[in-house]
Amino acid sequence: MKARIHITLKSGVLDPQGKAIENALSGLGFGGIGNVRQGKYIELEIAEADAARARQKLDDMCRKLLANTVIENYAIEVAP
Amino acid sequence: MKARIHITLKSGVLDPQGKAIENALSGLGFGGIGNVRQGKYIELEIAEADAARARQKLDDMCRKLLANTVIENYAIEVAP
Amino acid sequence: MSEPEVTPALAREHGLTAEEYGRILTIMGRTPNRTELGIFSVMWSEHCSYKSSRKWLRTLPTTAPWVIQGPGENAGVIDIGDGDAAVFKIESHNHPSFIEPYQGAATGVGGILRDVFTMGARPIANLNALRFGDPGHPLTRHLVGGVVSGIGGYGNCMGIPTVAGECEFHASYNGNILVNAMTVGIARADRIFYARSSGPGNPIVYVGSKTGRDGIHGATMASAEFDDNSAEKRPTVQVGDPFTEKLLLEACLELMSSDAIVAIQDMGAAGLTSSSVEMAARGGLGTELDLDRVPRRETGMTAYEIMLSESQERMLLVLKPGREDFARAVFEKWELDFAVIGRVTETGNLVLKEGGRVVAEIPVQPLVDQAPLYDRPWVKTPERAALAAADVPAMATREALTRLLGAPDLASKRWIWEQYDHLVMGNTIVRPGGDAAVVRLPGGKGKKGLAVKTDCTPRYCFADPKRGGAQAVAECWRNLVATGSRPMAATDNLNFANPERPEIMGQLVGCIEGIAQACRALDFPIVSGNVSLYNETNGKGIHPTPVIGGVGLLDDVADAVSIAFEDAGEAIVLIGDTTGWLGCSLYLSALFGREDGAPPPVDLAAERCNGEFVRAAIKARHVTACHDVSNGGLLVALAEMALAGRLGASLEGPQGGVPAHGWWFGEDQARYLIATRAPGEVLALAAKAGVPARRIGTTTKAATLTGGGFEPISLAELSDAHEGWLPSYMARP
Amino acid sequence: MHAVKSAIVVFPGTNREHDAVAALRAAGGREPIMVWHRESEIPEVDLIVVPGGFSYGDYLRSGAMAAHSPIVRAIVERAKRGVAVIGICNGFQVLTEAGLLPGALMRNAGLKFVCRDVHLRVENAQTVFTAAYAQGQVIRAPVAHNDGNYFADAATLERLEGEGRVAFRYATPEGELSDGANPNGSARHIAGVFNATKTVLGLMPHPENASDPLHGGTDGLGLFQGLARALV
Ligand SMILES: Nc1ncnc2c1ncn2[C@@H]1O[C@H](COP(=O)(O)OP(=O)(O)O)[C@@H](O)[C@H]1O
Ligand SMILES: [Mg+2]
Repeated sequence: MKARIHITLKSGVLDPQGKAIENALSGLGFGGIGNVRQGKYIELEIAEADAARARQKLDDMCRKLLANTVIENYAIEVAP
Repeated sequence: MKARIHITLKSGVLDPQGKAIENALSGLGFGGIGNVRQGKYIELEIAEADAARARQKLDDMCRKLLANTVIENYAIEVAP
Repeated sequence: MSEPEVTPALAREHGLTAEEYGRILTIMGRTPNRTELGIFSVMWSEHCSYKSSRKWLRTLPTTAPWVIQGPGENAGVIDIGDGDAAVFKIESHNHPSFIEPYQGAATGVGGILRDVFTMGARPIANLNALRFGDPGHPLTRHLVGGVVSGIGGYGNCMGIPTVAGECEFHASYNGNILVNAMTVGIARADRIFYARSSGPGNPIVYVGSKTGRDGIHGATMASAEFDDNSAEKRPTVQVGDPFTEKLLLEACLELMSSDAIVAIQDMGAAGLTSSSVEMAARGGLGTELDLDRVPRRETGMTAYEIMLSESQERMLLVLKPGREDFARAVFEKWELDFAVIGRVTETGNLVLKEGGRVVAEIPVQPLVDQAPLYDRPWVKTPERAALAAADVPAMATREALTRLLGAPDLASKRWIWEQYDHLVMGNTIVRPGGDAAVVRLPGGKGKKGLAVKTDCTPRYCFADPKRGGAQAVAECWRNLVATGSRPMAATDNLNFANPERPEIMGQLVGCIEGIAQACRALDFPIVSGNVSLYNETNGKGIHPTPVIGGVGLLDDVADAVSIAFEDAGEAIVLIGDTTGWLGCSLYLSALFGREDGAPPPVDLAAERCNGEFVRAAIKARHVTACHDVSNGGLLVALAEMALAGRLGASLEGPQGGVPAHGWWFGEDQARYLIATRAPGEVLALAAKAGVPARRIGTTTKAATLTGGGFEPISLAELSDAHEGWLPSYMARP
Repeated sequence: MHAVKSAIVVFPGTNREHDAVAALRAAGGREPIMVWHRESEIPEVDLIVVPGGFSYGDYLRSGAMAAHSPIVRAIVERAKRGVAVIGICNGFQVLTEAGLLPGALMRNAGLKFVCRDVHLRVENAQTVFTAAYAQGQVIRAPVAHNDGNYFADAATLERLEGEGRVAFRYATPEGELSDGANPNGSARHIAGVFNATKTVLGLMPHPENASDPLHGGTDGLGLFQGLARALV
């Protein structure tokens, strides 16, 4: 089963990369852009037929490795 | 309007990060994980009421700055 | 799977001329299949065969008693005493860096590192010579940012300090930037590894990353001119994996400490093809590869793709028989792929098998020896008349100096080198920012060190290729001397436009002539190098840019000096003759937008004599700071010494009837500025040696440049101009 | 005479282990024992060093993959028993990822790798790591990192301050705190922190690269000499 994981900085944690993108965009003449935040996106395949069990495993993987919960949130999607 | 952009490496392009994550997960005892690919995820707000026009602008931004189309693909979602 | 039929048209698509294709038919005695055609095309590309430049490269001096290995191997090797050897080479990654600056530059660093460690050397220093377009060109900022972070990204992760280089801007590079990377490594002189196959039956082993469809036709791309369609060639850019390369480095060096390896070669441009063919050719042998055993990361790859892939971080080894398991254990420890993919044969043929079937068979010797060699027509660059100082407008000294120090070519490149880990390994003794950098040999045993620097002044090369070629060598040599080192040998990266144009070929011929002459006169042999041609877009070529990378030896790094003034009250002495040569100077180009006039003459006897004097004075500890005088002239060099040491100077005015602008900003060669506490002794020794030397001032506590017949200039103001330009340029969106 | 016994942990991608060896040698310690990451046991030593580099390429997040290797579990065990542990640069990132030290090291505020000399104010000279320095002393050492921007939530920062657990702060040569002197945007200019018992130190700068007169300064050597003295 395919899974998609989004890892984003917690709100309240400064995101210099997002800020830099915002500045660069406005420098390029793109107006009206705000609140840019940059995160990570991970796609993977997991050999697990049961969606709930897959989600459970992915949650474990996020907490143990993929996200640093001091500064990051994560969101998991599974698509059979 | 809110927009979400996913930037991923083109298929066939080496993804050292994805490969390393895959190895690390299996080292942690998570079995059955494959095809891990890491990409970027950008959230932003765009002052544009018309979805088509927003999409057009975002496409321009991706080609000009956010993605390097030599090696990356991008996907845009807008949510009013 | 059906392979496209090989036709003259397909050969043309592969960059082969009709004549070259005819030669292939003769060698093969039949029509080659597509895989065979692909192999010929990459082996006969400009990049691999040097077909336009080979004839002229042969005229370079490449030998000296201390040269262990000259050009022709993965890197050059020189003897630096005590059983130690220095191994170094420079390589270009120009086209890929233009297309994808981060990855292009990063993989350029990865490639040159492999060239050096494949010879058994541990890399100890990286350098980079960069040339970008006009700062006002819309692509320049983006390219600078990407290239610099790519170079840093790779070298920093590898843990090799990037300690020196150069970075200039000129409109001739607008469509063709230059990214030349150099690596210097250290090995034991009796433990050098070569890419020469031997022992029929010996196993051929593949190690490193898996093979993907990366950069297929990269080598031919590097030999092709750009046009507006080059976007279509884009997927040929590869992504670097410095972490895997670090493991590969450690694994190779570990295996090299055993006796298991017969031959080893990195898979660089043209990947498995060039590595397997070149190893076989050097040993006069054949090779049989079973492509089914090549580790790969994509499915459905054809023989053609496997042979032409330029996936990074891979090596090909020939092992002693029976040492496979031992070697495998080393690579498995480092978590790298290891596969026996073939064996050395006596047939003299390259034989490729798939599913037990032969899919390609090419005789190795003709593939290599009958590679085309062109004597391309060339015309000599017309000589320019010398420009009299009176024909050069004067500008107030203070304004001229401030503007020069803030001009893109002279502005501090701190913004660049601070993104490079230039301290890792703990052996960086003279850091970037002065002349050459100095690195101590690793291991904490001895006191020995190497001075390293790259140099070239394309402005001069364009005006007078021969003089410019000689000047590049002289300036590099001088930069090594200025740290107190003895220049030992050099590597060269010849970057030119389309050699099929006779005036470009004339530049190449002229530059090589000048380089050869200077290297001979200075006992500074060329031991390795690289040629990058076709740096041209829509008929607009780059300035000829033969970059010289030099290595000098210090017996004791504690003797090294930097450019920074150390103390107030020291005498400032100018070594060498000053005529006030402003033709082709940076003063003229940066302040007046003019590139006319002949470049300064290069008197190699004076270079040698002045340089030997300076080195002896440093060795005798008479010198507390030393800087060669080059781009921008005397006052620029002096200001750089003052800024680096945060000390001022009080100066004498122009001497010998030279007009002020010529005196302060002229670019006469063979000159150095030194600071000394023993001016009497230094001047007396110089007189005895017949070296022109005169005291031109004294260092001061006050942070200003005073006297000299110009309005006092504060260092703070100069520092703002010098340090400010690049960061503020890069900060603009 | 007993000299300090140390172990230096080497991960794939570690690259400043020899720099640490040289500094420990210069400080008069015993020849350090190099411990490969695959080993699950650490020899009985007085000091464990997690050196700089790019463990596992720093892919995903700096230090994240190394933090989950078996050897780090052994380090955590040892740290709990009071053995001194120092994490330098990537080592600091590993120790925060492993939870031995609070907070996280984010991408530098300038978004670029930064290698340059910085000045550090010694904030607590009462520990085994900083005993050779005076309280408030300013020392010079280089940084070389991409991700050195120290972050912790406000409560954690308050606790660190209150418990004297800020080891070093980026400062001007005169010891003033200013944004210009902060190379990476770290919260409260923090360059290094201790654990609660002050037996574990993590810091971004490289004292080991300021430990030899030929480095242009030896301010960093004090840290290793202090340890050598304090731990025997
Ligand atoms: N791309 C670069 N990478 C590293 N160091 C650089 C780079 N560009 C310039 N430098 C450093 O800046 C200093 C001045 O460079 P340059 O003007 O080329 O010196 P010179 O005039 O002596 O040839 C040197 O120490 C050089 O190594
Ligand atoms: Mg110089």
